[in-house]
Amino acid sequence: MENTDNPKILVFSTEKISDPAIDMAGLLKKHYPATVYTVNVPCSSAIKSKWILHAFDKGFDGVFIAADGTDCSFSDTCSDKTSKIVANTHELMKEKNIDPAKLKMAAICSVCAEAFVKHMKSFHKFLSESKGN
Amino acid sequence: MGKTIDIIKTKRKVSDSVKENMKAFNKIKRQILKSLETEEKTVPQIAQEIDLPLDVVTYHLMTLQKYGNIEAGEVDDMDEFYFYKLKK
Amino acid sequence: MAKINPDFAKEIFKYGNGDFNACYNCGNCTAVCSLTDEHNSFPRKMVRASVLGLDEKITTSLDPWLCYYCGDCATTCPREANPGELMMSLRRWLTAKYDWTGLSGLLQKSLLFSLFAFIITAIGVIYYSVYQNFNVETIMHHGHLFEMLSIASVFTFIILPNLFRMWYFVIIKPGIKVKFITYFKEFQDLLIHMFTQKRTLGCDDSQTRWFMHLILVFGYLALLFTTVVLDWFGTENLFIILLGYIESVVIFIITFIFVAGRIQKNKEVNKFSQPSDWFFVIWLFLLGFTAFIVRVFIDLDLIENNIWMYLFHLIVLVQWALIIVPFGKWTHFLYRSFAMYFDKIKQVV
Amino acid sequence: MSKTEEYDVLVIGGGISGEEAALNLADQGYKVLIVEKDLSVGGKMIHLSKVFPTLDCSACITTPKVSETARHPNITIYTYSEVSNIDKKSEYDFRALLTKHPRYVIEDACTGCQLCEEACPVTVQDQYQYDLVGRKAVYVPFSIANPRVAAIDIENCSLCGACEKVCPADCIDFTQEEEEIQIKVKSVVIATGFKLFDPTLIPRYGFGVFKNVVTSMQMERQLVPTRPYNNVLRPKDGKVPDNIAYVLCAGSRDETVGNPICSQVCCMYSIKQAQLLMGALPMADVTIYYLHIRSFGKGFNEFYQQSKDMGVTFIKGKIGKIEETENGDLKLRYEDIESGVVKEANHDMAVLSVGILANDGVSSMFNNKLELDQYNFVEQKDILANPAQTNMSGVYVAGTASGPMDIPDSILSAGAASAETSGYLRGGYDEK
Amino acid sequence: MKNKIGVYVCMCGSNISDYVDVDKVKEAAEKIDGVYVAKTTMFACADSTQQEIENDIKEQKLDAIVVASCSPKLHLDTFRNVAQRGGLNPYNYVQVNIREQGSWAHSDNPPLATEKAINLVKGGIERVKHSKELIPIKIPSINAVAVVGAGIAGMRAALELAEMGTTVHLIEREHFVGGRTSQWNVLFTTNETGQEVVTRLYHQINTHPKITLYTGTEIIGKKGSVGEFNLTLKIKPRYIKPDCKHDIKDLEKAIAVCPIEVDDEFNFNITKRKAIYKNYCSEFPEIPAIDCEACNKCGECVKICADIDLNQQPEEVNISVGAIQLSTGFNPYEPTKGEFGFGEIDNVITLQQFKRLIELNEDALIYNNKTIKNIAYIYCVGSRQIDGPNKYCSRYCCTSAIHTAILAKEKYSEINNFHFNRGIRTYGKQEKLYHEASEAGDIFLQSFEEAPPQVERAGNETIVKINDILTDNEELEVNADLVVLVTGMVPRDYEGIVNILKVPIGRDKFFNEIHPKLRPVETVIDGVLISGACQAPLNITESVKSALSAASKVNSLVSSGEIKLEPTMAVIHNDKCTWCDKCTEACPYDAISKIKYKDKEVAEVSKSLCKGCGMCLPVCPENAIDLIGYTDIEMESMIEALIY
Repeated sequence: MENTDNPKILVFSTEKISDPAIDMAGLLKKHYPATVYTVNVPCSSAIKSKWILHAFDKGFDGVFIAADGTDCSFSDTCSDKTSKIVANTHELMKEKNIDPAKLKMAAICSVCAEAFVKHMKSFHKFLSESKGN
Repeated sequence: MGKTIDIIKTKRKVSDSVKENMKAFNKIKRQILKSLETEEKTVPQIAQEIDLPLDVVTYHLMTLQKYGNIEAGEVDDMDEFYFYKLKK
Repeated sequence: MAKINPDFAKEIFKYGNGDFNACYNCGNCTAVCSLTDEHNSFPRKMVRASVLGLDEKITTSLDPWLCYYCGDCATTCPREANPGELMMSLRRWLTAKYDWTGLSGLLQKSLLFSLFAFIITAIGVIYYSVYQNFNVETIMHHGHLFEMLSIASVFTFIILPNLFRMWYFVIIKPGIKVKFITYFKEFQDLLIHMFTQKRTLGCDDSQTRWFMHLILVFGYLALLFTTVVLDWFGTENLFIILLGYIESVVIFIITFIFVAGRIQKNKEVNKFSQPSDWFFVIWLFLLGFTAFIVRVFIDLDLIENNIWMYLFHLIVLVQWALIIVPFGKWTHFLYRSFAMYFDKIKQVV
Repeated sequence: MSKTEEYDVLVIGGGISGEEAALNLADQGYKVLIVEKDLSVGGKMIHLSKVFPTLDCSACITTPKVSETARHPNITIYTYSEVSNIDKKSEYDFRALLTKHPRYVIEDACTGCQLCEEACPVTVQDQYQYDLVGRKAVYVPFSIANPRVAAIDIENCSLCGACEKVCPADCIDFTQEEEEIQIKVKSVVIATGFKLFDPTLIPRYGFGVFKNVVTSMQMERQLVPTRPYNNVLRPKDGKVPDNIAYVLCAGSRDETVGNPICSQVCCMYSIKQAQLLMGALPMADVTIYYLHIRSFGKGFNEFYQQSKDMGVTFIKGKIGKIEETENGDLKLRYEDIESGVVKEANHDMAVLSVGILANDGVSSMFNNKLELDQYNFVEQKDILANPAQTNMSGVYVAGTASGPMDIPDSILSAGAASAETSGYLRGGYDEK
Repeated sequence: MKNKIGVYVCMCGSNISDYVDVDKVKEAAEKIDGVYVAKTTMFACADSTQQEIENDIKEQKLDAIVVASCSPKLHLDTFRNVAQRGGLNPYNYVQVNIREQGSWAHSDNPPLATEKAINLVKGGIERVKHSKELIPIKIPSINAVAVVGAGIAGMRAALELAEMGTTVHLIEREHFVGGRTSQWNVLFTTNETGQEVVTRLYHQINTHPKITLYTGTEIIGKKGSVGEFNLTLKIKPRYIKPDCKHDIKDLEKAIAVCPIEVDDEFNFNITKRKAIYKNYCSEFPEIPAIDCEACNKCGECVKICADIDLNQQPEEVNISVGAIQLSTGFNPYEPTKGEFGFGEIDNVITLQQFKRLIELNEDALIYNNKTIKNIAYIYCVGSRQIDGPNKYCSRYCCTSAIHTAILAKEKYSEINNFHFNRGIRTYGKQEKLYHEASEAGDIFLQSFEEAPPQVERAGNETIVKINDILTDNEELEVNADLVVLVTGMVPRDYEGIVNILKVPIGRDKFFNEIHPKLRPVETVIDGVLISGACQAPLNITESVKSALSAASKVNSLVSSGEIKLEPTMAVIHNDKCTWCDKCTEACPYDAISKIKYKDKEVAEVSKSLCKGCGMCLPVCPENAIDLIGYTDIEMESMIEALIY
């Protein structure tokens, strides 16, 4: 059952903005790799680096943060804060010898189903290529 | 609790159409089930065998399916008709 | 490129009931019509052309003649736009259009003008008989001469040019190239349609209508032949006399049924009768009826003392020959047959 | 006759509009009685497959609303009951008489185990599957019915008593009789919904004669998970259809059948069904014969475009007549408006997209004092500013009782009815 | 740790089970430690299944449940209620989304969809194992609402809310109420004019003690959230004293003497108005206003009316409300220059301008000094665009154009109407109008969407050409004296309000509701509701319905005086906290403060201020902050479960 070549991606989505977009992708039957797993958080600037590292540690090949961007209903500082988290985590990943490119972030608005699918496809492709090497 | 059916029987009469309808249904039901005893069949095959109009067979067959007497199997080579079989 | 002319519809209203503006172009009428096929899809196209005022399209079209008004389109039209009645109106309009004299249009649009024409002809006949001192023999003799003369002249000066115009509109104007020989090859079609109207049979439930129509046509033509050629009123030949009686009875009975139908409005085709429709059936009825009575009077030797009977017949006859035949509904008989003929030719091309 | 029950609001009809209105009012603290004439609440919507334009499943939206309504402490529901008469005594005082039909099953005791159904020897057409299959004389209406309990169709019952013998809960009770209940309410919401056009009124479409001509509701049932057949099949011979035609405006926008108005939903539900059919039967062709596509609501036009992209064929032209060929296929005759030529097309199944008509008997409940419009829908007296207001103060209308509308519009209209009712009731309190 | 967990795998009819092998999912779930019951079900949300779960909880003494079904956005509350009815804490429940993010997203690959579903369910089980019993936060709510926009929807909502007992602040950006409705003359179905409807509503609003009307007012600031929004309003000066007692005639004279003329927006710029103005004579509020942008303060008007005060200054007012209802309405689509000759050919106008033109021209229809006979209406301008961004249908325009054409014909019997459309959409009872117009002789011409009609100038004439699909696609033309562009709806410029309230916007640029059927007037921002044409193109009746519907929801929300909120909030582990102050910087709500704990200083989170965004979490260098519901153990065990 376990398909080791098929990279697994963990997506952090946000309840009110990016998760509805991911739902919409399903609703519109826009397909993306089935090894994409989504975990919900209230806001993308609430993600701890610890969780991301944990995911890599346990075997995820890539982590994607579907950020609120400027749509965030909590604060307009969300984008900056999320970027900071990503930057910090990149540092920590380098320390652990994980390719920082395996952590990606992009703003996904509440109707950006198509954008999400595109991101997933290209990220998945990137990860399978790097896995092959 | 007593048998309330006896009470209503004193007040109501069963109409002839209900009786006839029941008889007809049970007859067709027996015919369809018998026809499927030997092998699984499609609606046109059953209809031809028991000599009944296609839509009558479809209606009764689907009713039998609904009540779990029979089930649908594979579709034929032309992807046109399903085979139906008795449900064990 | 065609210019839309919203005033055209108002012109068509003058030729019949005008609900057709309500059309929302669903095409139901064309689809339910049992006479339509891939080559001839009507009546919606004609409705559309009437709404938009594309009169070119109508003049060059044979569609109105191909319709026998079974009424299916009207009873099922979701907007109750009555396409069948429009086709009828267009036939009337086309009759006027083909007529080079312009009288047809005037007669059809204006009841007043029609009545005026009828009265003038009646006065003419009466004036003539006064002039002849009510001499039965002369009048009857001249009446017979008039029959022959009018047939010849109406045919030559009115009907033939009008048919020619029709041909010009439907074949030449649209630029259809027809080989000369084709006209001969398909000529039998013209005769078949003219005498049998077999196309009506394509309409649903109209066997009786077709049959009655057929009998009427033959009855009429036969009576025409019997009176004009065989000189029914003058002959002593028992066979001819009997023949004339039968023909005239057939005519007035069938037309009586037709009139009754128009009064009852029991069929879709009868719902919106125009004056020209009434004139046609009533005059045909009168023609048969008066001819019958005239011959009865002759046989009973009453005609001498009852010249008024013949005069009545003569008035009807003159009106028929000078008004209804060249300009009225009678022309449908020819235009329709020619339309079938031209349609066949077009399809062959 | 028993004592009079009192509520704040009587909601007539337990479909989506009635439920929405009732929930809104109950949430504001009013006591609401819903009277539903059918065996289950949920109205028409509960029988639909997926709904446009979001394509989420209808049951997934209705059933939670149904159970929320059923469980709400401020809401009482009488199913299988009818309002026979409403008399307005004065403002805030309506007296209504209800008739509660006997189910011959004790509602509270029935567990919906369906053993009685197994035992019943009678089979008649199942109205909840729109006659496509049979049901028994004793039956649970449908699997997601609420209440999910059995009822006996006494007209078709053979009085054999088999159900009573097998019932483990002893809940069959043939002694039940029609019950009359008097109620007193302060206000009434009419949410009686609509009825579907009966296509036998258009004989040239052959519905009822040609079995492969079905109504859109029958097709809808074929597309739901609790469908009558094991797949989408032709009712005539059980064949898998591969060329399906939709006949739009069947009974709408048609003066000759007495319904000149547009039913507002047929275009969209047909497009939706076409999309669902393409999912259920990937090889099938679907053709929609239309006059005008009315995809006017939020996201509707996009949905229409999507169906074109998926390969649904759209042909402008009303179907004039339908004929059956030997193998049960259908020949549809129409004028292809875009080419102006009359054409005939063969399809193996035709779906009549039937329209929405006003339900009967709405005004007679109010002793004919309630005004109807020219199409027999409830007249909206002040349609611009108070869209739920009828000609009787204190009586409001929700959903399709006032005219054709789709589900989102019905829900909004129910919201409006509840707001206007609430405003009216509030006025009553202020007076006291 | 929960160890008697119930797992329910929903087939969602066949939505899920068509692609995900639900039996496999159930079997996998059964094998996991702590799972006590695992079942599949046709519809988890159906009443009978809810009952079954409830019974399971009671009879089997379950301590947590997992439902694998659709998106939690649809049914989270449904099942939390089930849990509660069964006697569980509603937060010992996790919903796993195997439909939108499972069967539907991966219908192209059923085996992998099944594998993903299994892993997601595992994750859900791990998460629920560590779930805590939580109690929702209750916050007080002010029984007051701000209704933004005093068009028909806003006015109607305000009235109904006030009737239901809620205090209403009705906020209108313009100096006058009525919005678009006041610009329409005779309206379809009732034959009332828009101004009459507005007048009727205004009088009720004006006398209602619970409604405060603010005109010339915009929201410029917002603090707080549902239950208590503190809004800052900016009121533009009207330059006329509010208690103006002057005879209306004086004010009319003042208008007459004003030397400044600007385009009259009320008449869609087909006429001019003065800097001191009233749009129509019975407009409300009754006193005129001075357009501060146009006025040069020459003082002519002051000489006539002493109640005019050109020294008035903008005012700021603060109000507190429990909820906000937006009904900011629409703008007619503005055609681009050259679109069907607009702005280039002088007799091309919009439908809205035409409506005003009819109202202003009493006896004969004259435009640009020319008597109009032939009018060409071009439909779908700015809607159903092939190249442009507006893919949607504007819903009201077909009916509106036909209705206007009928009115025009009634008023000026000589005119001819030509409708160049793409398929008439007079849905519902509006079909009657279409019928009426056709019978009256209006001509309808239809084009393909890709081949719209052409408007050309030939000498002195304006020609409209179309390839009419109703006439064999033949090219037809009309010599039009007036071309009316039937322009659709676009949302009214709302940038300010969007920036302040963060209302979500859909792909059609209108405000977006949560779900068109389940929650059609609510937005993802708690306490902010939408209604009327700011949500989607709607006609008047439909706008009012949605306004009333929203009013009903608002009333249920704020009238009880208490709002329940999710207990999701940050908590500080005092032992770990070293008070570095980083979290206070990160918190956008000032919810974190310093307190003494034992012998050190630690941070503390205020329950009423924390919104549970979690922004403080990642900044803590000691990892001393957890978000309830998203604790490290919950998140990490779930992530771990997803991978195996």
